[in-house]
Amino acid sequence: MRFNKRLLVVWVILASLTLAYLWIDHTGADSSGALRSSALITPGVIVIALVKVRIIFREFMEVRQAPVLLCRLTDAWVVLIGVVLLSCYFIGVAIR
Amino acid sequence: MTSDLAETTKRVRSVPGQPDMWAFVLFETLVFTAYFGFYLFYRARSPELFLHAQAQLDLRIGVLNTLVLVLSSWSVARCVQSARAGAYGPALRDASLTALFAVVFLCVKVSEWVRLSSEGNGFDSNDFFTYYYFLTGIHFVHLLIGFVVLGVVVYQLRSPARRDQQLVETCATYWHTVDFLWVLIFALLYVVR
Amino acid sequence: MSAVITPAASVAAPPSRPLYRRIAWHWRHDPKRELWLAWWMLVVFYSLFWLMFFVITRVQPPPQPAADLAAQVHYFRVRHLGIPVGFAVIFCIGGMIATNNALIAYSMRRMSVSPAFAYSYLIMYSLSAIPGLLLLCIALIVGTLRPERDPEAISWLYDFAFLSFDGTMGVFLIGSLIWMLAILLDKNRVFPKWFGYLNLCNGLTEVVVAPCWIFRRGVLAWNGQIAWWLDMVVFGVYTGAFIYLLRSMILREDFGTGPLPELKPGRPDPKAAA
Amino acid sequence: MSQRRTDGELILLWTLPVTVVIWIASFLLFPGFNPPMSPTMSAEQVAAFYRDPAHLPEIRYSMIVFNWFGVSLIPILALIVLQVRRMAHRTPIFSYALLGCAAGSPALFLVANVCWLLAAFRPERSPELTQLFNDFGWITFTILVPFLIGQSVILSVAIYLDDQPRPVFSRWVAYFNLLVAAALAPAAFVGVSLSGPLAWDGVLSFWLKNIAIAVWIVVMGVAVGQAIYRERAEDREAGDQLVSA
Repeated sequence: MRFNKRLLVVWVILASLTLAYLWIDHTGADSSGALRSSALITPGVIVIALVKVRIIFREFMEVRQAPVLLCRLTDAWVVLIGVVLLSCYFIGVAIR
Repeated sequence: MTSDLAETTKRVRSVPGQPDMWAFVLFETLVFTAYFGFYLFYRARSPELFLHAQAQLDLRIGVLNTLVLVLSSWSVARCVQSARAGAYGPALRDASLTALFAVVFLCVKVSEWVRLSSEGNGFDSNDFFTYYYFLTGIHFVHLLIGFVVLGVVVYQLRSPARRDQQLVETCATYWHTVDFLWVLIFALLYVVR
Repeated sequence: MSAVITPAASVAAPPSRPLYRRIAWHWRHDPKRELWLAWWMLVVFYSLFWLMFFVITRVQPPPQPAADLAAQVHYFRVRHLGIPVGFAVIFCIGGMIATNNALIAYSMRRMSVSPAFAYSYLIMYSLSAIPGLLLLCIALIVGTLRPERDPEAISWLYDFAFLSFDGTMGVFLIGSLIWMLAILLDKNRVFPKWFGYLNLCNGLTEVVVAPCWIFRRGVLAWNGQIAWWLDMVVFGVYTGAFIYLLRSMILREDFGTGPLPELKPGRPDPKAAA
Repeated sequence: MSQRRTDGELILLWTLPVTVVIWIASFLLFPGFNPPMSPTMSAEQVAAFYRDPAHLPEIRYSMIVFNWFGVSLIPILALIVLQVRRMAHRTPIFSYALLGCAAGSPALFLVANVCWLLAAFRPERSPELTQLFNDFGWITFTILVPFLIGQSVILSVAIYLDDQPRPVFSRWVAYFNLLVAAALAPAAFVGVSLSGPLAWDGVLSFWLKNIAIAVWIVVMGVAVGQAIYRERAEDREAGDQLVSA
């Protein structure tokens, strides 16, 4: 059952990346526990989410074993999502 | 299950499921990217309002839901591999597990909606909650469609006369899309500052 | 079905030029002339539709739902000629909607699914023209009719027009799903499966547009970036795709009942198996 | 060609004269049609029109009758669709398109009908609102032409492409339908002005349009009747031959 083991490892990685958000959230709050806006956390959170998306693409959706074109395409999409999200955020910050 | 790693590397590299479903995945992802872009843009323009409203959300519920949905994705992935290896019994079991996790997700989601709206945070309360209900709601619709898709998987697996592996993989691809869209929605709604 | 009359077997190839002679040849001899006629009406309809709404009447992109009464009255005043003339053209050509729907219904009749799909689509989209298009036009024409009318009444017409247009969702949602289901079940390969899934994307935009009944400002209002602009992009992609795919369906049509033959490269029009 | 079932078609066909009589009677009863109300009436004049105790029952009863019988042309359109199906076409596209047109005009007419009835329901309402209902009703009534134009044009093309030795309809029916479509088109421009030939009481928008509809109903009633009787005669002949053989 080597396959299942690999999928299990994938799930554990995804779960720990999810749990990492709890830690980020903890460090993101100030001493009184109120939320603060942060130009550091937002890109970090987005990048972690995209890493998870790419893992889901590669492992769960079996893009790993798919033709190279699909690998490139999904990678391009991950980059595209990242660029769009970050630029929307920073443009919003800039023209605020 | 007899397939092993050596065998998979030798297998011809083929697109999982119908390539047509991948067109849907990529197109729908673009649409969601646009939703997210608008959200982040307006969020960056009035951070105080969004932060204040976001504090009403319980991050632990979001984390729980993400774990549950990733579990369901894992089940579907196992279901596909079992079906490929001809183990239709375990494949059916995994498909039912997927549906079970999805039901848990839906229940948690609905209870969160009920809690928030009873606290006075409705769809039109403020900009953050508009995006919150809109994004979780449209994702909810995708998940409901996902139940139909899982039904197709079960229907395919149950009779020896059907068992179309390509169709099973197509459906699984849809399910994983629902999963990774949630991963993005979760990060953007619950954790982004 | 209608009686099929085999065209004269000795039909020569169409003259390549001039253009009017080529058109005349197709009009007389092309076995697919009914389909081509419907397809060209589809193209003409969508071109005129775009021209009338965006250029002549300038009622799309839609105005602000949050505009005050004075701005709403002004909106009608500056369009007092564009709206009646532009929509008059829409009303003259509005019947073409029926041929569009007939062509799409025919595409479903060519599939290996029950005729119920074609009939459902035909009925739904014929119905949809009234709340989804014609009521908007009528309300806007009535709004421009008397600029001196009570601003409250003009405001009611303004809301009625744009909400009936954007907020008519069910027929398009279920209609898209019907077409999707027919394509996904079809074994005759009339449409590629990805277009079936694109129908789902289009149907989902009808879900997204629903909040226009709730919001007067923001991205989900009737002129919002998500509820209007993004949905319009999806609709544009969808419309472009089905116009192209209907064309290739007609090219591949063999008037049989089995799978549609694929187009052979270099031979754009496979001889109809008449 | 398999023989289709034709029982009852004659009954549907002969409902047409009844429909025509009822429509003409209601048309004459509605005080807004004779003469057509002027679009230049002020709000007070429109309100006075609906408040007039002599007008009120006429408006209500004529529009209630129209509400009952407004859709009764649809069976005739269905008969026309069935004749189009007999034509020598390769696809059912024309009959689908005609079916798609059939319900459009009655539905728009019902919108106008409801507006007029609403205006008459509470005539004491503010004159501004009564005028709004009246405008909405009149514009909708005048501009309901798109599906009528559509079905005339589709029918004429269908007849034109009916390549067989004995076509279902003769060629002149096609030209007649094109003519009717042209006569209906000006009514679409009703919003352009409140006076003159294009206004809703004008020569083009009211008289030409309504006369064209009336002539179309009579002529197409006769044409489809001839086609149905001819089809039945042919079916009988075919049946006799089958029996004697």
